[in-house]
Amino acid sequence: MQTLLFLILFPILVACLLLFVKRTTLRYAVVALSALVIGGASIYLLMQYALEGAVYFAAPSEAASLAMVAIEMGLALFIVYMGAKFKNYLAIVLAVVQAALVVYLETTFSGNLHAVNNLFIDQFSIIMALIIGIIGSLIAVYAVRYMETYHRHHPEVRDRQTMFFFVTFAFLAAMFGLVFSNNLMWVFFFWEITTITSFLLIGYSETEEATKNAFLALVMNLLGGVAFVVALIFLAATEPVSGGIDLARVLASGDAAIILIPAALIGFAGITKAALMPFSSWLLGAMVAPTPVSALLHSSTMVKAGVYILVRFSPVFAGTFTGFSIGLVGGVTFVVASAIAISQSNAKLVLAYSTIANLGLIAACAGVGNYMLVWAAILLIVFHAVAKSLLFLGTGAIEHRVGSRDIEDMEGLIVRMPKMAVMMFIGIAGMFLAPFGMLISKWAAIEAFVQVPFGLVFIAILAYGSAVTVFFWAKWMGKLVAVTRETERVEKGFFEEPWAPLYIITGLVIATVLLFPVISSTLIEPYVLAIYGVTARLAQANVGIMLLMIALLLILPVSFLLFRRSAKHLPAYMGGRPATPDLHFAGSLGLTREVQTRNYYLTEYFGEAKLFLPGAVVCTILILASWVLAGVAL
Amino acid sequence: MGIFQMTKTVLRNLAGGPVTRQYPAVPARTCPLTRGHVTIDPATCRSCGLCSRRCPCEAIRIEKEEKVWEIDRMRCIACGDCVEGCPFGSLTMEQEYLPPVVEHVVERHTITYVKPEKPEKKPKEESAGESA
Amino acid sequence: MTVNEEQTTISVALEDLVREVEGLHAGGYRLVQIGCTDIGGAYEVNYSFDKDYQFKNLRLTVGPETEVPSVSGIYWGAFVYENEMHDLFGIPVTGINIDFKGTFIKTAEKYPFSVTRLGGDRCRNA
Amino acid sequence: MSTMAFLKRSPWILHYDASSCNGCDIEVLACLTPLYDVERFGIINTGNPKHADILLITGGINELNKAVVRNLYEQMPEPKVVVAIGACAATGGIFRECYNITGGVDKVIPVDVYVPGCAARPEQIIDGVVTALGILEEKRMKMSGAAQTKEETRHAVGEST
Amino acid sequence: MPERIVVPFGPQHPVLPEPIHVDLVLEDEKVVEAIPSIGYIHRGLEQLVQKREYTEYVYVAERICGICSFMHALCYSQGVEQIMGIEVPDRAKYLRTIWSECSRLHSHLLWLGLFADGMGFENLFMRSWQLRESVLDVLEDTTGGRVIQGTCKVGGVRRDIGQEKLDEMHHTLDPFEQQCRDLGDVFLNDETVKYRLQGLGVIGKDEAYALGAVGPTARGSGVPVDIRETGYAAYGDLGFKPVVETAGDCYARCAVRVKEVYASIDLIRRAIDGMPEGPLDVKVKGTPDGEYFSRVEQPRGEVIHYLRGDGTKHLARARIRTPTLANIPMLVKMLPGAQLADVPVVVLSIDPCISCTER
Amino acid sequence: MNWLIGAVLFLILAPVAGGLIAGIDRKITARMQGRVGPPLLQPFYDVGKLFEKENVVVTTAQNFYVLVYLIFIALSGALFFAGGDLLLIVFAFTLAHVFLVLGAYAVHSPYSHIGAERELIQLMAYEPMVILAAVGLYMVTNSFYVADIAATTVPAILYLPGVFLGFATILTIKLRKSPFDISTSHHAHQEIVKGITTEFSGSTLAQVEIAHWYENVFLLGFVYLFFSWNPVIGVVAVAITYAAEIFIDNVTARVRWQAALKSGWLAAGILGLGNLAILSYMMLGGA
Repeated sequence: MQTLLFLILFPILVACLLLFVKRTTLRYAVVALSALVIGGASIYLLMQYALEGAVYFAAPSEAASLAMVAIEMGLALFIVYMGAKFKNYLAIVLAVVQAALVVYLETTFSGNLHAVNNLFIDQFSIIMALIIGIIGSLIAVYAVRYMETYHRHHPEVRDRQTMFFFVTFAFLAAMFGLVFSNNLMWVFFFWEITTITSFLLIGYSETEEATKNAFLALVMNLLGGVAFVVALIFLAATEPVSGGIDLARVLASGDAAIILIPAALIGFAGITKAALMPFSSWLLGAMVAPTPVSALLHSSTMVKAGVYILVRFSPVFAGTFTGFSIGLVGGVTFVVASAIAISQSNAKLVLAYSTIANLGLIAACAGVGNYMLVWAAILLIVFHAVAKSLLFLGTGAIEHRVGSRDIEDMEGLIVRMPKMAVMMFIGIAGMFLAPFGMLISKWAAIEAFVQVPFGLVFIAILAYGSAVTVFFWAKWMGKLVAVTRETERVEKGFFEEPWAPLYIITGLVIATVLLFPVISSTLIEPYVLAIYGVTARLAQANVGIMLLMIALLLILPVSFLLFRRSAKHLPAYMGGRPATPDLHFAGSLGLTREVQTRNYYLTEYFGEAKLFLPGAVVCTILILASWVLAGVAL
Repeated sequence: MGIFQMTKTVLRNLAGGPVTRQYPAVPARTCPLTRGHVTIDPATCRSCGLCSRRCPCEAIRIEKEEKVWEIDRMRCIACGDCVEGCPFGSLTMEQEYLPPVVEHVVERHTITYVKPEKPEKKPKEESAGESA
Repeated sequence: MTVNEEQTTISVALEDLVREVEGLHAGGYRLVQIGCTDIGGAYEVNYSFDKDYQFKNLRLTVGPETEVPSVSGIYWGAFVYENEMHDLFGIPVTGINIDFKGTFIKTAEKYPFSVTRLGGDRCRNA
Repeated sequence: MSTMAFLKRSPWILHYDASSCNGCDIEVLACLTPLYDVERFGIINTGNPKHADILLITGGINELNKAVVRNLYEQMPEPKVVVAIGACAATGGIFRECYNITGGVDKVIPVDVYVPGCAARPEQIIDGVVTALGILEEKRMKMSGAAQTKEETRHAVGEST
Repeated sequence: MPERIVVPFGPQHPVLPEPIHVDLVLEDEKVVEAIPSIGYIHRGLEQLVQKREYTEYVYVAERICGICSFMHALCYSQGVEQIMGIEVPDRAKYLRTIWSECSRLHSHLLWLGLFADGMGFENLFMRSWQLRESVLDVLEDTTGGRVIQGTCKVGGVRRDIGQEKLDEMHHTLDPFEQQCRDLGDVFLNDETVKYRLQGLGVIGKDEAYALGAVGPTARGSGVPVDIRETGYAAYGDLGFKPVVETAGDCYARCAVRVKEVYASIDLIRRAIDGMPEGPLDVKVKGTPDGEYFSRVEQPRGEVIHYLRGDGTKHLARARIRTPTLANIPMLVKMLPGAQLADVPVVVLSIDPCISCTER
Repeated sequence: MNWLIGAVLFLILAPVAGGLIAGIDRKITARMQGRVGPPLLQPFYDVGKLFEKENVVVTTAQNFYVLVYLIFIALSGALFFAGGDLLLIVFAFTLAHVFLVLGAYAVHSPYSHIGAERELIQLMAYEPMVILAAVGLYMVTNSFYVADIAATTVPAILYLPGVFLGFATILTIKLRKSPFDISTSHHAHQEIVKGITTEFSGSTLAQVEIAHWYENVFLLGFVYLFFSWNPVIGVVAVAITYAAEIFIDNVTARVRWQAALKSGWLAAGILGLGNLAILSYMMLGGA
């Protein structure tokens, strides 16, 4: 338990410390050191509890709960203040409603608000903790130099770096708390903290757009928060059957019908946090935040809280129509967001859409909730966190170097920033190519959905969704590997240190792929086994084949040495036109033109304008349906 | 109407077998009028130079003194104007096409015509009406 | 006669050209061609029109270096002929809608049909 | 390396119309069609210099074409052969005196086979390509010989460094 | 601004039998800007008129283009005859008509093949060209040349077609027409062909007229302009109605040409039937002095030879305005909005004859 | 060790079979066009010729990508004939194709680039149907393993006629046949020159060609799975399917990419999913 408490409290300490650190070098030292500590602690956690199964701790409750309520009220006041300041009354209304509901909950059901154990740890929590502890802290390290450069590039933005790092570490603490809490009240508290941190960090640059998007995120997340409280009230009210606010007891509750309604509500909260449709817009808006924020909050950790809670509740959803429709929300989000990603050329937006899509896929797995799907969902969480954070950080580094986050401007990165290009390549490959992680999960998901009644719908979604996924990732990859001629290398001379987190995360991507059988057998399978009594695993032969593929991919670049010698170089074919190496040609009207190779965006067919509305409508209907179905089941 | 309008032709082709002319196993198709290449009968050429003057691409050159009749096959467009214009019938249009060559050379013929005792110049003047 | 066809030719002054062409355009004529001829020190430019096989010709005579206004504002397709006029004859035509700037027909020697071989590059479309 | 001469059995052609009057041009295309069907000899009209072995050029070279023809020739991998088809490609033909005609193709790139005629008939073009095959084979032999010596010298150099 | 792809299209390009160059600016695959540039076949043969005698120039005129070869010779000869006031014998006029229509047949079949090829319909290309070969055989049998006939001259024609050959031609016309109709059915009715052609490159009647379009390109848009209606050669005797379609898209332009194939077969049939006896040519004396705009309907549309003689045996000026030149404005208007895959189809739909255009 | 034999046999024999199929294809195509056509062994001559040519590149990287393409195509084909997991094989195939696409991107030339984009569109067009076909076979045979599917006694085609037709549709894309040969074509004349293979020449192009042979054999193997309960019928059906593809190739014009994508997706959506929906309804009803 000490490790758990340490992981929750230590980041808060660091956060407070960072409030007083103004110099970048010192901050870097503090952040790097604490990252090391947090990462080490989460690995220690792994070693400590990996083989244990679920362990529960009766942490001090009374005082902590009281403090939490107090902080919650404080936060509500803060939101009201901010809402009044920026004239966003919806946020005020939601904050007030939420606070009122919390007060109501505290006063009416105070007797039922005791969990037997407030903290717990199991393999799933370990996985989440590893993601938060390792990837999260690496991103924090990266952020130090990034923010320094950010301010150099954006002199107009007020330097609030102390606040930035305070919030970042507070966020890490909240995330740890969220995944370790067995008391749903605690979960809710940490949940709200993440909402606020996200709000603060999105609005970091204080531009009009940033503020607007921050409030958008806030409002949507508060909406989920309200649903969460309602679920808590419901659970508290039905404590004898549902198990109250004790997560373990709720999940083990005998009467599935009773907890289906709170599950659906918490599922809704998860949907808002995971930015599934129709709430995807807040995550897209969040891309105005500095890139480490996008990496930390909006791809690898915070949004994962949404799917974390869904996966936690998936045994409740399993086999119900409520779960099915929540799963469909995820499924529709997956296919629609993937399709829209085709039409985006802004790298961060592509990453955001892809994040939304993958969260949708995880939600689909969690909603349908059979044991194989839960296995696949957790695997997806792992691979996505690793690969996506790499991509975000890479995009940030490229943006600072190239001056643009447009994919088209990354053309020829392999020539200009070879190391970066290779890392991006690995990250993208991690997102959709065969021996890499995401694909394994998709594959497992297909195999699982076949066995589920009406799973065909999901198979169709997966079939189309992965097809479009291939398109937008591969064309990005293509841009990176295009060997442009006569372009200068811009890799050196910029900030040195942030490469370290990038290298480590790249290593992690490869490591997770190579080690995923181990991850699966030590962490995921025991968890699934504990919950369902059965577990999924990949066939030994297939694992072997995938390792063979990885090995080939690692070995084949050696063949470059073979080609370097003999080949004769010729310029590209230009219709017989004499071509210069930089692809200029004498065009019509006496103009000299340059060949432009741009990716296809198919906006006419896959544009945001075309697809978002139908997707959002379908998802809204499905969410409403999930409530109705939960009600009917009752 | 329909998506497979070509079916009829395809089936007919499959049934009927290929229509290909098996050149070079089978010689090229020619007809009596085919303009293949020009040949000269050096024995009847009187070096009047009309062919050379008429030739639209100056492929024919005549050197009266040296009694040489030259044709650049790579310039000749086989229009047949020289044949039509030759007052002595020395030139004929053969049907055979010339084979490709790897080197561009001008073909030379030595005129072997020997002036007979009584020269007849009248008909030549007549047919070359446009000389002016 | 092999063909029985009326062909009328009207001489037109440079300043009247655009007006005359507009008149023909309003009269429903289509532009058949614009062609130049070197008439020894000057150019004769023929603007040919046709309506129901009535062949009509506007004939403009200009000296070298004289700027000729483009009629591409009236007949959109005139740019091909006018670019050709420029590229082969070196007649400076002003205001062509699609100006190839001397690259419409690129020749080994510039303005092969020009009487002066000077061409009008310098005064085109200032 | 290989002594099998596949090259002779699979000559892929690239056709470029350098200011021809279309006469020879369409006869080249006619060679592909059922009546002449040059695919019998494994000939494919690739339309892409990077894939081609034989460059068929019709028509004389004009100002703009010079660079194009040179570029196409350069883009073709060795061994390669150029066939000039028709009187114009050989010498400029009837257009020899035109102000914009530089002359035959050999003014710009080396020509291996000349096919006479105006317009050259499909049969003549087939003959031309067949003649070209012999030259192609010679060049291949020369090339593999050269490659071998090059390889040897490289090995020698590689060992010394 | 959306991302734009800039691609050089041509001059060497497998779907373009002739070198033309287009700078394509694409959004995805949609063409947003396409400016053609020409000049790859410009030889400058108009100037040859000052170096060749006016009777010899007909050989040059024939070689303006190897597809419309006969029509160029005819147009040139008619122009000179007009200037010199020569009346050509009737039989020559009829023979000229037959050869003209044979040329049109072979040109249209050639175009249909290339067009099919542009749509990626290889078999249809093969079939069209296979049919074209039978026309070429007739041309070779009657003139001695497959593509360059060399049979038209100032004052008449150089060769006759014997009665025997005329009868044979007449006999083969029926089966040939049937084959052409089978071919035409594919072009006009096949769904994939329709999918590629309909609604593509639409130019309305008024716009086509204003752009000065000629030939099938104009007739596909409903502009009934066909110089054969002026009754040159034997067209005046044979009676003639142009084929007109109104849709103005690539399909309509294709339909015009398909139907013109049928019409040409019919014209040949009637010309053979009405073939008068008589001499083939008249003696040409003197030198041309005067000017004339000679107009002939080529397969691609109205061609104009402006000939000007100054009383010497060399003409002072021959200015040749070919149909493709007149159709280029149409092309420039048609390309934007099409898909990249449609570019060859649209370009081919005006039946560009670049060697004509650039002379 | 059966699986090993299957894989090794595939690796050795597939190029031979694929080349022969290509030869037969070209011969039949020629006959359908009224031509004599090339010799039967022409594809081998072509590839042999390509190996004799000079090695010319725009960038050396292109050779690497094509080599990976070839190896992964061969690997996934070998997995197929070793009786491996169909889904894994499908994904390995996608991986291979992505490398071909990357090769085309790497050369950074206009036509190659457009070819690459189109290849990706094709990939997007056929991927759903391939997955659905695998799922369909699973629903009938209860296994994703090719070995199990091939050994089944259930006539899969009777349960999966729609899926089979859908697969036949995308087979046209995969075989690069008209009307869907949009990214590169066997026919010479295409608006994007040679599309994705424009800049590949010599031995690199030969590798692409060999990979294509491997791929064709794999695809025909996939077709066979629908008929695997009876080997004789299976082989005949494969032959007929291929002949039908040649026929389609010869009677259609090439369509635009929109139609290719739409066809692929509609085939998957209507033929594939429709069939599977009925099938799962039947199974639910039966269970």
